[in-house]
Amino acid sequence: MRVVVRAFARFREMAGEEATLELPEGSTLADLLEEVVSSHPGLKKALSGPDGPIGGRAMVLLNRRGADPSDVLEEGDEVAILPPFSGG
Amino acid sequence: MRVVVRAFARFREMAGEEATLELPEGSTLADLLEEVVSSHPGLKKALSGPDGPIGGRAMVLLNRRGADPSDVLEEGDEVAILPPFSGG
Amino acid sequence: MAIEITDREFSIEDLVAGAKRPDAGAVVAFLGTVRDDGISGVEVEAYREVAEEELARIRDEAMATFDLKSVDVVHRVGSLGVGEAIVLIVATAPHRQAAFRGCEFVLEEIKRRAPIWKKEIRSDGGERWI
Amino acid sequence: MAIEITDREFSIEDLVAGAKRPDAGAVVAFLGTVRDDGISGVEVEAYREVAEEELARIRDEAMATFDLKSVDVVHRVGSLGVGEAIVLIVATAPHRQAAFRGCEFVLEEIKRRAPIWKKEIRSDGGERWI
Repeated sequence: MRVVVRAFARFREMAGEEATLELPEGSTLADLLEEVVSSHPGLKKALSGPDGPIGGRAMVLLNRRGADPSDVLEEGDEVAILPPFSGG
Repeated sequence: MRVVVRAFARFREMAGEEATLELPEGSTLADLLEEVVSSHPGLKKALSGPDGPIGGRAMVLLNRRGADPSDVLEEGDEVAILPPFSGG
Repeated sequence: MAIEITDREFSIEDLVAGAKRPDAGAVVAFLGTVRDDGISGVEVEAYREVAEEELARIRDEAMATFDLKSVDVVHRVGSLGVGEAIVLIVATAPHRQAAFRGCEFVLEEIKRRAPIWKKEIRSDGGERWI
Repeated sequence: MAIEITDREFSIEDLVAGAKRPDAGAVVAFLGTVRDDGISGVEVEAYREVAEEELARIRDEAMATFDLKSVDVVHRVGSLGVGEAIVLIVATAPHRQAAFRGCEFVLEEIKRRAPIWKKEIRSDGGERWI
């Protein structure tokens, strides 16, 4: 299945604005993030928390909503990785 | 000597916008206010406090500054009587 | 920095543009308008000379108390219909908290200390000083 | 009530005029501008679809929490020079305290929750995400 990964701000500059990843059926959000980090090691520190691939200072959204590392992905999902906000 | 009395808002509607009063030399602000109140009894309640002719809800200014009932007036002084403010 | 009591309409855009400072990223504006409480409008009266002095003192106190870069106040006098502007206060500061606090301080002090009065004109023609 | 993320300039006057309500006498506007911290400007980026949803949620929360009659938010994206507007928030209420509190709430929540980012462009050409 194919999943779209979007990155913003400093993450966009590190990983590109958008990429389509081909993943095996049943892959979880954690699997996807591990693949992203292995391609872009610079993201590891920001994305990883003490317990795994989510929990760092970054926010990860799945289809524009909050998500859990164990969430199982589906064809066409959109995953977004967001550094801490600084708007306003 | 002549002293100008100005009144604003509801006091203006009761006593007129401006009047020039002729007073004996040595007259105090209290003397002037007693004269104003005797001509316009409707002002008595607003102007008078428990201790005399100033101290009610109204503010009295002498030459645009705070004043005391015992202040001695001089030729050309401007006394203003102001109801509680409601601007802004 | 303008302190003005006026019987004319004013431009919010112009006042905000004039209040911008390169070292101040936060602008807070308060606009008070005539609220429709079953009235057709208000009449605003001021002891103009004293009110202008007092507004300038309030501005100076706000500048000294908060970290503000500018304060502008325009207060209308005369007959105003429902929805029309009565007062505009614009405060600029490097930081948003100072701009909010400074703007609100100026408004509260104007209400407390500036010799300005409003009379409501009811739709049935009745009048009431407020 | 407008919620807008835009790469175009906007008119404060039009937004404030559109925010006026006959039953609301208090309008508080916050304007955030690019402050000169030795920079030539900022670039603003947003996850637009999510940011617009979040801004609308913040507006709805503000309306439910404070006694507000309207909330408008316009946030710029793209390249902005020193002094240019980044964000405008306009809150109207029957009473001034609600307008101040509501406007400030919306600003704080935008900073905390809206996926928007700023990059400072220094005068020497250096860049820094903030």
